[in-house]
Amino acid sequence: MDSGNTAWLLTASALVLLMTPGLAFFYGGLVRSRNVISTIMLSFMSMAVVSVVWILWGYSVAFGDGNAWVGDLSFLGLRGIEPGDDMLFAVFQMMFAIITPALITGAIVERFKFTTYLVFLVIWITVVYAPIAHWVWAPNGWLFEMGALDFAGGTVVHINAAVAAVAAAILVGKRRNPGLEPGNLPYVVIGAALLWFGWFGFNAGSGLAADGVAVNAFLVTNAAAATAALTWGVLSQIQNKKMSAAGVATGAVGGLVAITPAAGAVGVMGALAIGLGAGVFCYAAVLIRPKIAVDDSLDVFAVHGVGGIWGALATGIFTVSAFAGVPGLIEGDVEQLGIQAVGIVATLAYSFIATFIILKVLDLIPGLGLRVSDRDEDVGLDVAAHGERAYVSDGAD
Amino acid sequence: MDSGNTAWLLTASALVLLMTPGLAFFYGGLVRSRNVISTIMLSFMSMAVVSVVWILWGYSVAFGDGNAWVGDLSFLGLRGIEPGDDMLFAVFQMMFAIITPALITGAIVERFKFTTYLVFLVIWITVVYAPIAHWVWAPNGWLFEMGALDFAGGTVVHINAAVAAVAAAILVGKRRNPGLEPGNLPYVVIGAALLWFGWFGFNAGSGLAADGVAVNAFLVTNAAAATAALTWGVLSQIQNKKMSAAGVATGAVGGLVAITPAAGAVGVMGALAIGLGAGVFCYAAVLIRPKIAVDDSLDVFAVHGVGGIWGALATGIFTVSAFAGVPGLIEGDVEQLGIQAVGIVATLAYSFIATFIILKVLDLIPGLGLRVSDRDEDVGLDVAAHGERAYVSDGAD
Amino acid sequence: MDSGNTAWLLTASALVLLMTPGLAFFYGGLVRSRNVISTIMLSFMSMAVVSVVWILWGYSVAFGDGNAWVGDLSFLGLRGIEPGDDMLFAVFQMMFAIITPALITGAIVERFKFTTYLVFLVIWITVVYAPIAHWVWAPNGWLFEMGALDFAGGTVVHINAAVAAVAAAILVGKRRNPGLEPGNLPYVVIGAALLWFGWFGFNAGSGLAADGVAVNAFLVTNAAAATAALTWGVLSQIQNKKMSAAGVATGAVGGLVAITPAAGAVGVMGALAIGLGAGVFCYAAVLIRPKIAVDDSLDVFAVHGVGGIWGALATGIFTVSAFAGVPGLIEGDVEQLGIQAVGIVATLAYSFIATFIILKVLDLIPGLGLRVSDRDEDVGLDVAAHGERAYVSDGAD
Amino acid sequence: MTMISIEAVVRPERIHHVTEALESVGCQGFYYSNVTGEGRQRGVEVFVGRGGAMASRHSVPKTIVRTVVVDDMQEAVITAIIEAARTGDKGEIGDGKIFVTPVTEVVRVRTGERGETAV
Amino acid sequence: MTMISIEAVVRPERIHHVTEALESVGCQGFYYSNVTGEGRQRGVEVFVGRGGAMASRHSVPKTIVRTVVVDDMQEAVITAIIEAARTGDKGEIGDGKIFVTPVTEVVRVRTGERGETAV
Amino acid sequence: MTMISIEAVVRPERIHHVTEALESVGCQGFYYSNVTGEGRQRGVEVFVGRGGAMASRHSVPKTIVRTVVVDDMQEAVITAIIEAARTGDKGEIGDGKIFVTPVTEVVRVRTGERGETAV
Ligand SMILES: Nc1ncnc2c1ncn2[C@@H]1O[C@H](COP(=O)(O)OP(=O)(O)O)[C@@H](O)[C@H]1O
Ligand SMILES: Nc1ncnc2c1ncn2[C@@H]1O[C@H](COP(=O)(O)OP(=O)(O)O)[C@@H](O)[C@H]1O
Ligand SMILES: Nc1ncnc2c1ncn2[C@@H]1O[C@H](COP(=O)(O)OP(=O)(O)O)[C@@H](O)[C@H]1O
Repeated sequence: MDSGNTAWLLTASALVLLMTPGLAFFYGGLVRSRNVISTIMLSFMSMAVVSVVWILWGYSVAFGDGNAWVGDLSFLGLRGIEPGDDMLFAVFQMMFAIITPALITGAIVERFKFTTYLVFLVIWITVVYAPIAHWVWAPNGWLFEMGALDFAGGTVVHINAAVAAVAAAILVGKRRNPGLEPGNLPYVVIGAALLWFGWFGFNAGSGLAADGVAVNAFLVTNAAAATAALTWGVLSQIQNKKMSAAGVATGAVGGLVAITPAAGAVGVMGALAIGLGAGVFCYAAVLIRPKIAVDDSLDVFAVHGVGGIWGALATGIFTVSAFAGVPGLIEGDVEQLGIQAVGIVATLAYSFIATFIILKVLDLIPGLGLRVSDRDEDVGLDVAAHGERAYVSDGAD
Repeated sequence: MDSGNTAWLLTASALVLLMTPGLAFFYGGLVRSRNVISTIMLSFMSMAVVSVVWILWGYSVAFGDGNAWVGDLSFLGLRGIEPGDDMLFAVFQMMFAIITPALITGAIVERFKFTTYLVFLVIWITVVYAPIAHWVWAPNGWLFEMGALDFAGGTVVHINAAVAAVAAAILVGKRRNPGLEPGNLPYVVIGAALLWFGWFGFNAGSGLAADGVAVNAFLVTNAAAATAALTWGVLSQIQNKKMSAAGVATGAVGGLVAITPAAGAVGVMGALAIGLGAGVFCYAAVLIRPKIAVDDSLDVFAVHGVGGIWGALATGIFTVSAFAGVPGLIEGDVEQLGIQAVGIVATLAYSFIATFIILKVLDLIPGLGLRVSDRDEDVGLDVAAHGERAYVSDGAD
Repeated sequence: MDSGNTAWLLTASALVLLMTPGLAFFYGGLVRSRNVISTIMLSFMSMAVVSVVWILWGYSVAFGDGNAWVGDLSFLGLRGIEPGDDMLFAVFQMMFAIITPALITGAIVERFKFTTYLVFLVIWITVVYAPIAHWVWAPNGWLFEMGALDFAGGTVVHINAAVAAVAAAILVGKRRNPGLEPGNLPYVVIGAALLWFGWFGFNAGSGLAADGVAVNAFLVTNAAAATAALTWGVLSQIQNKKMSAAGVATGAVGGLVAITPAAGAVGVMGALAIGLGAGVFCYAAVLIRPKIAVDDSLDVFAVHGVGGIWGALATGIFTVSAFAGVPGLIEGDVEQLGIQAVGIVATLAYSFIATFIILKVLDLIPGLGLRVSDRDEDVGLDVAAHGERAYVSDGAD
Repeated sequence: MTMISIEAVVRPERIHHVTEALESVGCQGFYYSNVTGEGRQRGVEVFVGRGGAMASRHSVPKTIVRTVVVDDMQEAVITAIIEAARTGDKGEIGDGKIFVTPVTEVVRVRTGERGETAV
Repeated sequence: MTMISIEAVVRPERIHHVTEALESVGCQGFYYSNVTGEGRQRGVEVFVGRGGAMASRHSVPKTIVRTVVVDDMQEAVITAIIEAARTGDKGEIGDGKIFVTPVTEVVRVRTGERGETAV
Repeated sequence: MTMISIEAVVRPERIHHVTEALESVGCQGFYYSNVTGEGRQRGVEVFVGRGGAMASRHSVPKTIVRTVVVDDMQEAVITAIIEAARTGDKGEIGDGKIFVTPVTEVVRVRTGERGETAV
């Protein structure tokens, strides 16, 4: 083990872990105030549940030898993973597994049944996340072998979570009383800030070393986040004569999503282009979403799906041989773009279908079910599911 | 100095420093809203006061050569500590000294006199914390020589703070009007998240290198936190049909406490067991506490005491020769468990008695005293002791 | 590239980036609640705008070869900066460029026109920040060649921002209805905590290596922050019989500001002295400010100006040959103090005049202008400029 | 014709139904605010402290809504509020109360108009 | 028998005493809410801005509590509130006020009951 | 002499003007509180959700202020409030309303004084 690389990967792992509470506040700030605790808990519990699943079998299903489609059970309980680079990799990857299902929850806030969600977490990590991670990142995964580029998880994390979010939103149905405005905008901003901060670990850690690749990934990550935030802000100002803070924060996240698969493959100019695209496409998607019948409440698909797909394609466009070893469209080669498209389609299809089936089954199991009662939804899930109120400041505080 | 180790220890020091504001918000969110600032300040001022004390004489009392019981004054003002590994160690250790008395404050919120607390900080670090740190971590400390295992401060930090908290709660007496529910639950969660994040520095930094020990410590830290959070959540759901966010956050902290002494000595399966135990024992302790006459308001002993004792014993149970060089109970050796028990009892006894005497004396000194007036307590300490209100949003904002 | 140094610089860059959201909350908590979003956005948008400017031309203007006064355009778009130490330097420096104009915004909150501010950002970074950075940090900068010591940006960042803040406050005029108390004090504290945390990257990263210099810088940073916070708290307690949390947080920031130029040049005793001075001087300045006609609303000059000037002079006083290679006043040499004074005066003069001219021009351009309408100011900029409310918790939430 | 103030204490989750009902029955204006109420509904179960145990909280969040109308709208407004605020067909404990009080004068700030036309 | 509304402005830290007193005197229901008040009490000293200096804040946090009762409970309720809200034996400036206003109708949302039985 | 309660719904940004006006006209005390109001002012444009689009929010933040005074101060108080609360010379929709209601008794908690002297 090189101590410098180890130092960076430990740091990066901590940074990625922090993204999940960041997401909890980002989402928590967007819902109405009677659901802020329940929304935060959807993310926070992923830290608790997925960590355990990952250690017990998740890592093995994802990175065990297995075949082109799925790992095997050789690393159950992290058996045989010595405290060295392998264990560090398992730890770093654990943080990715934690945040991915947390991303989904943006689509189901304010009405999904909490206990069912916990069961869903266990199954989804096992049946959806781990296999797709295997496809893309395991040396014998079929997408890896095909040459799909996904430096830090554009398909595995973002497209995957986004399309699962759509499946979940369809099955759980619309909210009865969606709030008009975000309930706590400072939470949205601090959440976005923690995501931005943590994303440096996410992307610049994904090269597994403290080297030039990491430095470039760090730079392009910041560049894309900034550009997308700025783009969104400008579009918002032009269209509405006001600049939404929630919009700028969302733009930043969209840019971070889009640069994720590309962070090891593009230069800083490519990053600006990717950020610009992310700002425009995610903005448009968020505008269109309310016109669609599916209540993807916090626009998971509009940001992580659209941003993720754009990023995966953009990786095929802007990748430069000097970085990723393969030429992209701007170097005149269309092949990589095609490979990227295969990765996108496969992830979209598998994740949507598998998630749909899992939730359909959970809906039918007595005692589970996807949706809270109308009464609980009206009262708000903070009290109904968690027995708590976010802020208590009346005379009885 | 190895640059990689230095990089990690610098990072770890920053992470541990961040735990104190994390704790400030964790505690601040648990009190009623008229005391949130005063509660935050109890922790925050530890950063100010203890840093100075540590530099001037605290480090020397703890890590000066001295004898088996206490250091000497050879490093006063960090004299002779060159900017290298020694200074890095002094910095890293400073962050531990900062958070330990801050932990105590959970027992005395909403009624302790702030100025007296500042004096207490100075004395307690000198008379209680530094000696115990010397016993356990100085090469000639008597517990160190006896072979007590305390990787990152289960006894020095947690048991120590917890029993001091009990002494303080006894002497300051019960609150007049304890609130029913936490005043700001999102603060509790963000506090817990920052603690979890910072704890990677706390535990994975305690090996003082970016190596396999650090990687293992990082993994087991996350594993125990997650398991304990999950355990608490499940117990809470079973007993009350609702899953308390404050409970899950507390469970995570309990797991982090319990793994602290063990982080360099156990494997990931041991960590799951330790986390499970922490979840169960801390949950039970928090349930029992209200039945006890001592108003340890925010359950410092139930979490840091019970979790710390369990962790210290569990270190004797689950330690594996491969990591710590000594066998634990699971490897058939009962001796380490006995040594751990000695460390626990010595810390409990010394810290309780010494803290009790310090506070008793402070109570008698004219102009000091432990408790605010009834009127100040009723009005809330934010206004009474700090001249401030946490949130101002009436027409006059 | 040394992997350990790289690991630390990546971490430090992330830490410095986090300071800007930290500042956003620090400032956001100090304004009245109808302007919290707009205040946060002033800082947050600096991340978006300055990142892009820095990549496109800012870095080149600051660190391109050029002459003694300004860089050239050789690094436009970071052309020719390979993913190695140079790129890492560009990234690290980018974070400094981001936070500097954000600091200015404390003087113009609650009434400055947001769109004009965005234009101002672009111009100010180019015309004011980049040249001053060149003077001080480029190997051929005139202040660098003169031997001015500014380890981490006392002049470039703090004095520069502070005097620009005064110019901006003069031109934009006073607030119509300044609030009496901070609107959200916990935000002030969490902001200060994130600043403190991030400042470890700011200062201990500025030696560009994970070595003894970094360790010393880390230690003195913490020492000065703690001492200044404590000093402020004690002064506040003596004068008012209450200890202001906003004051203690401000004290910490003042100490961090003051140690910034000195972090690579002084020992821990010097740091305590610098922190003490920062506490006293900034406290006095904040007391005096309301008596001055300029509405530097959040005391940018009182903290960053006074603290920065004190720090720059203190560097000339307390620098020890062992660290910085040059003797300070305490080693009997007055020369360095004189050089420091030149740096201060040059920065004060240039930044004030240039900022004044820039804003004067922006004020005259039709469609821009510095100040919002009276109506918008009364209603609050959150709704007027951003179409958002920070907290929504009425029945319509 | 005299004017009256009609104030209702309702469940927070019903406030939208109530305001819609008020609009549809022709109320010119109203305002609402969150309060804490105690009545026959003996509170809700909430977690205390660190979430080890639950306790019953006597007081519950309620929303008050107030509208000033002319006398002869009293019955229409009351009926509208009842329909919008009641839980289910039979109602549940905690559904709230309506209080009617006399108003002797109403002034529109903008125009200075008085009485009925100002309502 | 007519009905009245009794509203009291009290110190926030006394609200629990007041609500207990109301319960013990037989009030069927009430609600309370935080407000900002100004009266003879000339405010509190608070830190301004970054905490360099203090200023006197005219307005102070108060809590209002309101209960609607039948006429003949007026004196009992007033006495109960005074006892619970007063600071010490002699009271202090800022202890608050009680306002009694007529109520012409009370309706229970749940049942539609009117008048006294609905209180 | 009888006592009355004067309650005004005003724009939050005018509350300071209003409280100053009340003081200058000789009001002994008052309190105010933030509420959400709906009237002729058809709301404000706000961003919804993640800030892609704006929607009109019917309800707008308002502040209510209430003071209890003796009868013969009615006109002075109303005039003072109108002047302080009105936007510009002509006023704008949303400037608010004033409601006057009878008060039958006032009690000062501190002293137990009743009626006019307690106001
Ligand atoms: N006499 C009263 N005066 C003021 N508020 C009341 C009164 N009675 C009830 N309320 C308010 O109405 C709410 C609902 O009353 P409750 O007695 O629970 O309902 P119900 O009449 O349906 O049994 C209470 O929480 C309280 O805030
Ligand atoms: N005439 C009034 N109308 C409305 N509220 C009042 C009136 N007088 C006092 N109050 C309220 O009661 C609170 C206490 O009044 P204050 O004059 O300070 O107490 P005291 O009557 O004991 O001297 C004030 O803060 C104010 O909110
Ligand atoms: N009849 C009413 N009863 C209660 N509140 C009212 C009434 N009419 C108006 N209001 C309050 O006054 C505010 C201003 O009223 P609005 O109709 O917008 O102003 P204007 O009278 O100037 O047109 C509203 O938001 C509402 O809260």
